[in-house]
Amino acid sequence: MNVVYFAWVRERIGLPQETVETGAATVKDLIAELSAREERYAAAFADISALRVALDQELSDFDAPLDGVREVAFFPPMTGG
Amino acid sequence: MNVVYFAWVRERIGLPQETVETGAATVKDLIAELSAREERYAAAFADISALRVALDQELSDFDAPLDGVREVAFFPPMTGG
Amino acid sequence: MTVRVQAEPFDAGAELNAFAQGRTDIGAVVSFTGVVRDTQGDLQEMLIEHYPGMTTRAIATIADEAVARWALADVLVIHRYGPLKPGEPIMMVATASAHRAAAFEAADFLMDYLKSRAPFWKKEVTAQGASWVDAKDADEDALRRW
Amino acid sequence: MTVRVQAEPFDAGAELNAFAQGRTDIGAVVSFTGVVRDTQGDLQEMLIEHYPGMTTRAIATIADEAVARWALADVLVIHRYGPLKPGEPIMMVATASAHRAAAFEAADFLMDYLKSRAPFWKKEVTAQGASWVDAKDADEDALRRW
Repeated sequence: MNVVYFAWVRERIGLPQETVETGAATVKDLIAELSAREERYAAAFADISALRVALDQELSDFDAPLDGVREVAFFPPMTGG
Repeated sequence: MNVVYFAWVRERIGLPQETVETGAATVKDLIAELSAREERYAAAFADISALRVALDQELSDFDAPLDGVREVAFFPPMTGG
Repeated sequence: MTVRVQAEPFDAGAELNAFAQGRTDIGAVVSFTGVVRDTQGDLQEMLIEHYPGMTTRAIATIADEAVARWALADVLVIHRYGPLKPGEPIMMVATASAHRAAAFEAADFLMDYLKSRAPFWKKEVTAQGASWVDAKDADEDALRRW
Repeated sequence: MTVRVQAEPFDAGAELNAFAQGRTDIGAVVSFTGVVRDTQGDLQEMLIEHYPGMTTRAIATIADEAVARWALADVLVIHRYGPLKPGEPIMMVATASAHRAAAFEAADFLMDYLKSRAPFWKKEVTAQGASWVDAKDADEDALRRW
């Protein structure tokens, strides 16, 4: 599974994307798995209310299942326009 | 007093402006005076709800006094923009 | 604030680029361009009559009201009169502000008031003849939003 | 409908003039231009990051929604990414319709949704350092208008 990060999430984790081997059932499970891995992930995911997630380039939510998903993106609320 | 007409009011009365000697106290009095004068005025002023009036280039109403007014304009509701 | 009432065509894109140019204190520019619309496919010409002594002042009064109500960095109003062809710009409004809500609301307000309170009248010329465009009740109603 | 996401500058005036050109069935064109604003007078640069795989599609989805809700003759969205200077246009939206209410509302709607639902992030660079622009609660609230 491809996991991509943007804005301060990318900076905090220290990389723009990575391939993750995971059996996580939901986005929340994936976050728990990554957070347990290293402090920088725990720091980035500390407050999920400050985060947004997209699954295969569509905005989704943290309870969404990861079954069949190829790309998960984590980022702060958008500030375009 | 200078009296000016625009759009179909101008066309119905048949002239864009004229100088009127009048002792009319209000716009309504002036309308009555002009309407009594000739049929084309009576036709133009038949339904004042379809008309607007400006006194010295400011939108006004039909009960407004004419004292000190130099220019009265009659026209239909505006359709700019 | 710039208010222009003119017979000549104007270049809406050039006006937009010149408007509020070089300002670094604005975040939002909204423009409205009114275009001669050929509803039935038979319009030859749109004639716009105005009240020369009153027009510029009436528009400036409306623009002043917008400036008083919203935090605007600048306002532009251009309105043509005379004969126009289908597809030609009739008029434009532009507003500049730090934030988008003020720019949008002020442009919307200016259009509602220009439509019903600035002394312009439109006449449509088709092969069947010429007729004055009627004011719409909806345009008068729109003023009550503000 | 045209959606462009690009690093290159764009000419808002030229885009406005090219938009819906030659159409005689429209009466109203509304444009919004977002400009890099230097709030404190110390902004060196605005960096705009985006999510390339998602951006164009997310914007197109928002534009489709606008087309479904209002009678629009055309829609244009341009959004830049990369480094921008104060006063430079970040993005623009344009809508064309027979009537002004639809053009205004659709442009306003597009801006509200682009602001909070298209994957762009702004970072401000000053002499004191760089910081990500926080999303405003007001921007999220604005979506509830629609």
